[in-house]
Amino acid sequence: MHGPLIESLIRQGISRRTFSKYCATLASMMALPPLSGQAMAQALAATPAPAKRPSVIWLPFQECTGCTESITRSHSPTLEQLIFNSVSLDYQETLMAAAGHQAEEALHAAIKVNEGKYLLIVDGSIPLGLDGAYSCIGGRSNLDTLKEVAKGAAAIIAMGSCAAYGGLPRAKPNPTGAVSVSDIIKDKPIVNIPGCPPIPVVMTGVLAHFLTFGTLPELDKKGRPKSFYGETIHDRCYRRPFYDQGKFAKTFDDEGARNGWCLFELGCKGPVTYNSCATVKWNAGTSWPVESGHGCLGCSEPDFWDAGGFYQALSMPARPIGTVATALGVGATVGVGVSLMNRAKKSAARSGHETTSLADLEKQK
Amino acid sequence: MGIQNDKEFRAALAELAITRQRQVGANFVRQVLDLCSDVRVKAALLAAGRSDISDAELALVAQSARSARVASYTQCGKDTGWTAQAGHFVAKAVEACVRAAVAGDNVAWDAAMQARLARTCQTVADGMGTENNEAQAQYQILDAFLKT
Amino acid sequence: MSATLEKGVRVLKEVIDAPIASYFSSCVHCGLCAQACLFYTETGDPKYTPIHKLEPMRRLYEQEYTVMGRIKKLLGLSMPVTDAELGQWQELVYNSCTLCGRCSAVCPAGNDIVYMVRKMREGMSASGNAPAGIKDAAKRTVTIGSPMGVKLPAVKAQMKHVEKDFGIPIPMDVEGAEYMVLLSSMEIMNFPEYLGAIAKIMKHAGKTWTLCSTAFEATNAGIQIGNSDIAKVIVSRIVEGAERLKVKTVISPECGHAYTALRWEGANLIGRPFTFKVQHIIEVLGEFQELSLLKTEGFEKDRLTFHDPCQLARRGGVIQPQRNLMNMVSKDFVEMPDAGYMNWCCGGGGGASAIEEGEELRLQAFKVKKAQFETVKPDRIVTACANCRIVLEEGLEHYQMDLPVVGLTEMVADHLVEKGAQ
Amino acid sequence: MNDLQLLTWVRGPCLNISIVIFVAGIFWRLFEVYSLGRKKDLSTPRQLAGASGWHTIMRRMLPAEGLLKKAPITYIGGGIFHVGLAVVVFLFAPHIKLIQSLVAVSWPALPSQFVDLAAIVTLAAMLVLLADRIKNPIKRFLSTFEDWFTWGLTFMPLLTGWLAARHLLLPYTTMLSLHIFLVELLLVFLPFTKLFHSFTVFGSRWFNGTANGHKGVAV
Repeated sequence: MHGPLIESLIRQGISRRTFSKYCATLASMMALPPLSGQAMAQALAATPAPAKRPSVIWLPFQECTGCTESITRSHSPTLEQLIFNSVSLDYQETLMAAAGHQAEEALHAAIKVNEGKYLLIVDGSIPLGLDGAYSCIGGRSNLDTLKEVAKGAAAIIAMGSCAAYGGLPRAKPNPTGAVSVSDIIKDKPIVNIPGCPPIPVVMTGVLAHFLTFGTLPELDKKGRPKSFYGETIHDRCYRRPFYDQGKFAKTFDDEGARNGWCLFELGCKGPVTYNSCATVKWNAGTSWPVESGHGCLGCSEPDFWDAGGFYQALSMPARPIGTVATALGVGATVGVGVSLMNRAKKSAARSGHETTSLADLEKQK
Repeated sequence: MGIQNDKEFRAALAELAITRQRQVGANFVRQVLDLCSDVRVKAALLAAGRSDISDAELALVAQSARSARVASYTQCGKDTGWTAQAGHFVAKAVEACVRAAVAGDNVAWDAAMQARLARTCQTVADGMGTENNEAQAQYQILDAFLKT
Repeated sequence: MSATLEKGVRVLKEVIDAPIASYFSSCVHCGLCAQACLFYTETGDPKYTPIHKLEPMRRLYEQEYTVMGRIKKLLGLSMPVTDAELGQWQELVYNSCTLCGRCSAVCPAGNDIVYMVRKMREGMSASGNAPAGIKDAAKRTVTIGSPMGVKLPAVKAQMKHVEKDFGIPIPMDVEGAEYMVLLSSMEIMNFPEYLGAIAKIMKHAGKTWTLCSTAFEATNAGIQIGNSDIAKVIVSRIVEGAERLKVKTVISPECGHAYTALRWEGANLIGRPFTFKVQHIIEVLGEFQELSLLKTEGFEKDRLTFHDPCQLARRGGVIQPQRNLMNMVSKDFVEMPDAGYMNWCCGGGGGASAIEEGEELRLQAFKVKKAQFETVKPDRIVTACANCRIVLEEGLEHYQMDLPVVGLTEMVADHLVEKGAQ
Repeated sequence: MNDLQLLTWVRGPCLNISIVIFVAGIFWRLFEVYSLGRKKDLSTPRQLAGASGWHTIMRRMLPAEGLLKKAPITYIGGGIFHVGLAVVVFLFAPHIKLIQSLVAVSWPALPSQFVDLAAIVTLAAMLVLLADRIKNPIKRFLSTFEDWFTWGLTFMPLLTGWLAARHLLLPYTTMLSLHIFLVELLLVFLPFTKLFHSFTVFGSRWFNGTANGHKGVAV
């Protein structure tokens, strides 16, 4: 196994062995066959000849740069390794040195040169309100930019919940008319990597898969890589045994919380959230939200902003008490009405009673 | 003078041996036999009169007499036919004559009572009220029987 | 005036009350009541499932007294009750129901099904859909005084006969007697020895008693046909007689429905509590026994079993006294399976034995009694209801079982120590 | 509408609607049934200790004398179904939380594995009861559309609840939404079908028990 990537890694003090191990882990995390790890390592190691590096274009729309922040915290490989050795990141507003017209030129040059071969990464949602006036780059609406750039892309990665599902900008009442990438682009393969932000290794994992096999990983119905979004947080949560035993933290500082009991009652959305935080964790495997004592917000699920309060347990109904009182009133009113009617009917039958005599036992001939 | 009242009548019957009781009972029943048309009753009556009858035979006729009695019941709520009811009591009287008995039983007395009921039913049916002379007739039958 | 569907429907509307509404709302169609009903168990025909016998009344209830039922009726989803339908139901409500109450005893929802059948009969009789047999019995009870057409002279004849047979005078219309004894036509006609037994027991216990010339008949065909107006006429005679003679207690005879009619329905029919006590003869005997008023000698030596009349035991609450009495005069008293509270009906109660066209079914249902008897193999069967007695004898005869059936009162009387011999 | 929106809707507006119909329906129906009244019994009561409405309410939880042998499926299947349903509905942690949020009363839950087992047993009992309803001549004869419908109405929430807890067949969120929705359907129909027996059964037993207790018969 040779190649510029390996050399650069060695320069940085990462051994060949460590690199192989990383690829094997990545492969297993993505539920690929065991040999894929080796293939991936070879592919990554061999990619480098600068002219051959696949072009990647990263378009930011209505976003917060959280996704970019997140990917910069990717470890082994670091983002730097990826962009300098494995891919040619031809456009990324936050990271690129160029700005203004210079940047736009780079974009157009990349599109032209790599027509039909470049990978498009999108973060942020696309506003449709006021003809897209809510978010423009270089005087063009996000919608126009997306349509133009998507045309020549080999595939699109919708990075983060906004690009994947509309995310926070789409929260009710959705003032900008935000939509997701897949709402607009219908003729290109799209991978959704939802999360607010997504887990860094998930982003790099998908990129690695694309670089290795030239294809996208297997996706579920919501366009997410099955390997990372196949199970719920709740299923893989290390606090799950407490849920099964019915041990719940009631507040954030009670005995249960200190003992690390289940956060279900504190509003954890783990049971309905598909993501791999519980297994991959964050910041080089340091921790993740539930481990730090806070329930899952469900940030990788569509419309998680509008799915009830973050601190309201999943089994809780919205606002029952007032409605129950109303119901009692309605029921009692109908009930009393019906019973008055019935009583009137019954007493009418009673007062209409004609004493049966013997002759009355026979039907009229 | 012969038997004058039921007390003497009953006592005299009680002193008879069981076979003799059956025979005199049969004589009482014969008085009212025409009130019943059931052949089983007539057959049983003949058996009751025989002195040489075996226990097995007796058991057989007792069963057919019982069938005749059950068949002639007036059921709850059914209209009472006094003539039919008279037949029922005849069957009942015959059954008394042929039923299995133990010491102390007075089958002849039972037969006599049922025969009187049958007679009463007949007089009611004929519109003659409930007065009749069946008891006196039975006293005479017993007197005659005791003399033989 | 004549019976019409309108009348029947109006009467049903009148008798449907909260318990019935609750019962219909609670039925889950589990079918357990069928398992308790001898007409189902012995025929295997599901139409005899007790709750099904009430289907027209259930629909009427729903249509008249529930909002959903009214809507269903408007939409044509629930058909109105018709005269033809009630006619069809006659067999289910009368022929195949003896009001024995086993269904009410087993329903897991707690439904008192027999209570509803009794009420349904109100509507059936008012709409002219009662069977001819019971109708005739009811007519005779009202016009002649007894369902079997027994008149006072007949009673007097039997009295005279019994006086001779037993040598004890039978009191009639004695004012201020402690007990007023009622008879059923069955006893007057078929079992005059019952009257003799009463005379003997009363004399033995030293109690004053009387018959009543205006109220000797206890059988209430009004209850059997299920018509409160007619039942009331019959009960009123007894009340009037008992109050005229100022008796303390009225003794209901060995007849199940007569007891129910007088003991439980009577006061409700006339609309006021009675001024006298009502007891079944078995209750009276039980009381005498407890007070040591009964001195008996000797025992029945053969194997005996006791058939509990439904109206006395399950529907009347008299279960233990008859057993104490049996043990007083018998050495070999055996209980049948299900005896007592859950005893199986003879198949002829509730007016069923007066329905000619129901006889075949009745005999088929009798197989359950046959099986009960075969389990314990008694030599004789003792019971305390003249109607049970005849129905049992007929059934036994049909199945050629050689088993005599005797009355408990007579049996107890037979064992009383003669006063002179003491 | 996506999964989470569906879940939010079934837990929100749909739950409110169904609870209103359920509570109103129960009240209305209880009035409808019990306001018909009944006449006072004028006959002299016979006293017997233990013969009362309360006695009957308790007694009818158990099989009647001699009937267990005649209808084992109905009794054993029915018994398991009712107890199992009660365990699953009232002793499953998330359900208790729901009740707590509604009426602020709570009690300890059973371990999820145990509830899971109870659910399986209850589902099996319901299937056996359904088979019996099809096969048993009495039940088949008595059965109307309502009997089949209410069986489904009860079975489906149980099944989807179990599938959701086990993460089978559909994504958890979808299954959970479906489960909640089917429970709401059950609530909506309960007051107007034979399922209303869950309320009137106590009244019926009490009426029967007092009427017969009046006669000195403990039924």
